[in-house]
Amino acid sequence: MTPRLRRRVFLAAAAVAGALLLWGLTGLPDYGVYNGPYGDVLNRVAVAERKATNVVASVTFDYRGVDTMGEEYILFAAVLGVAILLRAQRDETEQPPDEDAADRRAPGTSNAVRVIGLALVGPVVLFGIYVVSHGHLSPGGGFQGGVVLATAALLVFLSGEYVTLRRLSPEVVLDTAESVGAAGYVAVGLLGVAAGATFLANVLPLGHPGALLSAGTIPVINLAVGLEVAGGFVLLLSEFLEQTLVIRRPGEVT
Amino acid sequence: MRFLPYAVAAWLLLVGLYGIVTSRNLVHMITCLSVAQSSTYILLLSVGFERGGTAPIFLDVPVGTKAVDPVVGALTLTDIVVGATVSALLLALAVQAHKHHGTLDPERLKPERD
Amino acid sequence: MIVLEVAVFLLVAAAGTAVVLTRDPLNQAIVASFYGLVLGIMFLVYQAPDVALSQITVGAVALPLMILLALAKVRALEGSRGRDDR
Amino acid sequence: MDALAALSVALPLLVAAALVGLAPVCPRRAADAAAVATAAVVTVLCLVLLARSLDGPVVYWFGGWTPRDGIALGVAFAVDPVGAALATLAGVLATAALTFSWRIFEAVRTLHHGLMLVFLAGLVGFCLSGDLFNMFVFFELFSVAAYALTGYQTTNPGSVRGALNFAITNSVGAMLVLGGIALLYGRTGALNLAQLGQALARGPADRLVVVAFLLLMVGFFVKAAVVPFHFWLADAYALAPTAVGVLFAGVVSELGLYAVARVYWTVFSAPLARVEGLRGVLLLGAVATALVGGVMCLLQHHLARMLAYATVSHVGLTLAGFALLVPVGAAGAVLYLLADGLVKGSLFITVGIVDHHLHDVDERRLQGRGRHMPWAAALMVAGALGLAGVPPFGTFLGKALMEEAALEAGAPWLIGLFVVVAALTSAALLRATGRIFLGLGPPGPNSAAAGSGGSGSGPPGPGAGRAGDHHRRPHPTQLAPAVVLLAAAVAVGLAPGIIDAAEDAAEHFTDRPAYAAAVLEGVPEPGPAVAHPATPFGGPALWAVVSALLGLGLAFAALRPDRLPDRVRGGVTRLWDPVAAGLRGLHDGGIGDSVTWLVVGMATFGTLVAVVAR
Repeated sequence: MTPRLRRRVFLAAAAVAGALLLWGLTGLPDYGVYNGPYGDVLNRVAVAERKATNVVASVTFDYRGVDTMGEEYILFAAVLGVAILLRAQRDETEQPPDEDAADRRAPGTSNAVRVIGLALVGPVVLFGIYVVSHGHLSPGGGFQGGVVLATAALLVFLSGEYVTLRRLSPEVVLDTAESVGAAGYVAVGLLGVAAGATFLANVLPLGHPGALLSAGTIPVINLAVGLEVAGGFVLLLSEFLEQTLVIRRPGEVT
Repeated sequence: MRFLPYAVAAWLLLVGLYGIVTSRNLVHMITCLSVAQSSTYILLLSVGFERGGTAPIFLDVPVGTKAVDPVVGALTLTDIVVGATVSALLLALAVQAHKHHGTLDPERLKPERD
Repeated sequence: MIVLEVAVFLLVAAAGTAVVLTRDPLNQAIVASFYGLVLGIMFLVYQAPDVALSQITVGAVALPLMILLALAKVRALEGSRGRDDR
Repeated sequence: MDALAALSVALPLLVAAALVGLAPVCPRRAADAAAVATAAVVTVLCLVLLARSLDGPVVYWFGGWTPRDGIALGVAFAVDPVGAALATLAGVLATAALTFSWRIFEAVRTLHHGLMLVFLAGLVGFCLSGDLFNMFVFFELFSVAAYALTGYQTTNPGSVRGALNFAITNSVGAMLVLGGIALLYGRTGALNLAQLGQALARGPADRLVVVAFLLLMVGFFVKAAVVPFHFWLADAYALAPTAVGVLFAGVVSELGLYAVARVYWTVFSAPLARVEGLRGVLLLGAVATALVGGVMCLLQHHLARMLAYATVSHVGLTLAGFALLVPVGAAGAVLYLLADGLVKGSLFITVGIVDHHLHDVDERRLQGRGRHMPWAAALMVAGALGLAGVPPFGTFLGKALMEEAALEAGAPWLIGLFVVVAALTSAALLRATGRIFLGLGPPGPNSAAAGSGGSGSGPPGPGAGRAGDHHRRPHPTQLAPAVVLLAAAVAVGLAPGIIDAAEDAAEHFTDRPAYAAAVLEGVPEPGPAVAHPATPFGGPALWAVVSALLGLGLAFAALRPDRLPDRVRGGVTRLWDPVAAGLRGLHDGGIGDSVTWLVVGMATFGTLVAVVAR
């Protein structure tokens, strides 16, 4: 199809498909009306049963924990895929060292940006750790906190400290963090089987709602997810960065 | 208003698809895909929303307070992760495609004839 | 309150459309980042702070950043291509 | 003991993470062995589950969250024989594929193995799950692994392009699935298949039910590559590495069909049973898919591309079995799907062996170059007969049951479709076999001497002459998987009592109330009490032979057109050439075209379903 014909065919088909969609959507209850029962039951019983004040966390990591295990492995597979794609390419394009890599940094970084960037790293890391560890109490959790932690690594880069970033987080460490996080999730699941219950059963002491050490396996899984997501996202970003830098200045990567 | 969020979701799906179909740049296309994907976040959260409900977090409010559905929140979280990871993978593929074909224009990436 | 909700919904629809209609990928990444932020606000309206936090970290920060990096990489490739006269 | 269901998913995931984490210190052979062993163990676990599920579904509630008052709080695997059999198929194919890649050197092999195991876990979880959103998660899991595995061979530029189209089109499909889930959740507040079915059974087939079914059907049809959702498939399947292609052609497309059937029978069957015209709409899709795939298959010269279109056409045949919406049809479709998947897996490996030895997969450039490879020729011919559905291959039993169902449902013309389509795909393979291994056919402009740089996955061009051909016998780790898969396809056809077992399984698969009772109340389904009428084999056997002969005749006509009478040749050319040119033109598009066709298909199927539901 030529672009022009394709646009016309699409618009015609989309008009029909859109009309069908709207027709079906009008069969939903009005916006703002919720009939349950799934969410209502959980809102009623989850805090008492799981001692986690954040019911979304109970659903994500306990009631429907197996969904989240799949989700973590979706991230795992995507990171592996990006790594395979971009590493293979890096091997192709990488050239023998022809200049000193030590002064390599993102181009055009002013000193003010560097100082602000580095000054932010500490608070961002603390915030990330807070978000990961309080996921069962308040909004947040391993995923959100993991991404925040990855952002901290990025700040290091944006401040021009690329070499520092490479030294702090070499590929092997990141690969390991990601794998340990992913394997950790399954391990927590197997803990349930080992304890004579079912896979992903919450067999650790539940404690009291609102306490940092409560909700049994939920914070443990949150930690595993945080590890995996932080490792995974730093890997994703650094694979793309690596790409940029290898091309910009072909040379040895420390 | 009773229907507006559902319509917004349908609109975003179709607009995203329109962007994919007419795109002349793979990176643009991938971003359009993420717009289409966002329609599912809106749809999921809309069907679980209850007017007057609080967030399903009972730290400061007692259990029994009317709250929105926690399940759609969990589903949307998964959905966002899926969308982001697929986008990352696609971006890596686009970079590769550019390396091999020297272009990001999907029109010039058509399959060769057998 | 309802007026606010309607405004947010319409803003989301408009911002999403703007992302699609911004044809230059570099500008698009910036618009997409804004769209990610607006979506995050919409999720706060939905009383889903967990989701909003995810959406903002991923949609407004991480994903646009990856897009920018991919574009930087492509530009660099094009630059080196030009030099090598390929 | 029931933890088997969870372990069959958890084990490959755990090993995948371990392989990747230990990649720097893990010796190559150890990684290979661990991957193959894991896939084999998963296969055994699935087989055990299959055996256990014959007495009623194995229901496993993760985290111990058994339902309360009919409300599912958690996620369940609900393993029935159909799901377990498909999971076993995935395990067998993954084991074969990993064994095959033992000899293929790759720099990134531990990462590759990790991805393959994640892929397998996704497939198995998808087959066993009894929860709609959980199905979506595993669907995305195996899809993402598949996108990465398709594109990672960066030495082959086409594979990147194929992976992009694959990933974008299938992501759109997945969004539609999720849209359907959201609609159903908004109506019922449930995600468990059994609970959803109970909730919908209380209401009519109104617009929400119809559109939700449409979205789920279209989303899964994209994965199944039903026409017109199939435009992404050829590039992705044909240009993926062999080991990945085995799983793609053998089980992934089929799972798209399985999902539609599963969702229809557990969730929608009560309200949609009253929609008379639905069968016709589904059959329309089946016929279009079978014919377009069959003709496109015959038009290909790239062997893997040929198998890709054979997959499309056989998806059409399988869909016809499901589309009859009777248990016998589903029984036939499942048996067909299993045996056909094994045959196609074997053929993909054979093509991989040819590629490995001759560095090319284009039948025109390979003309006569396979004379020293009689074992490969034998595998190809056996595979072609398997595709034609000749006894004793299991494909024969599947087709026999589907033909029985077609007669029962008053659609005897379907038998003609089966005959023609099986002839088309087997003809393409027999033609390629004759040309490559016997040197038959007129030397074309593209034969080895001309050496045009085409789309082969090896280094094409004049450099790929006969000098580079391996004259060694293939290594046992390459040959054995192909032979074992073919043998398994025969075993499916010869296993005693398999017809009764399939029909029992299909009875349970299509019995919504019993499924719901088993999942939500833990009531085991009653054992097989019904006696099934004996399936007649005479007619089907005759049709299978006709099909194979027709395929042989077509292949011969393609190889020796000079032997045909002039009038016949002229007539065929006038009829065939415009069809061929038109279809090729349609299949020339890129990502934009695939997505446009997806929307066109959604509009068409949607209008038809909406009209018949009124």
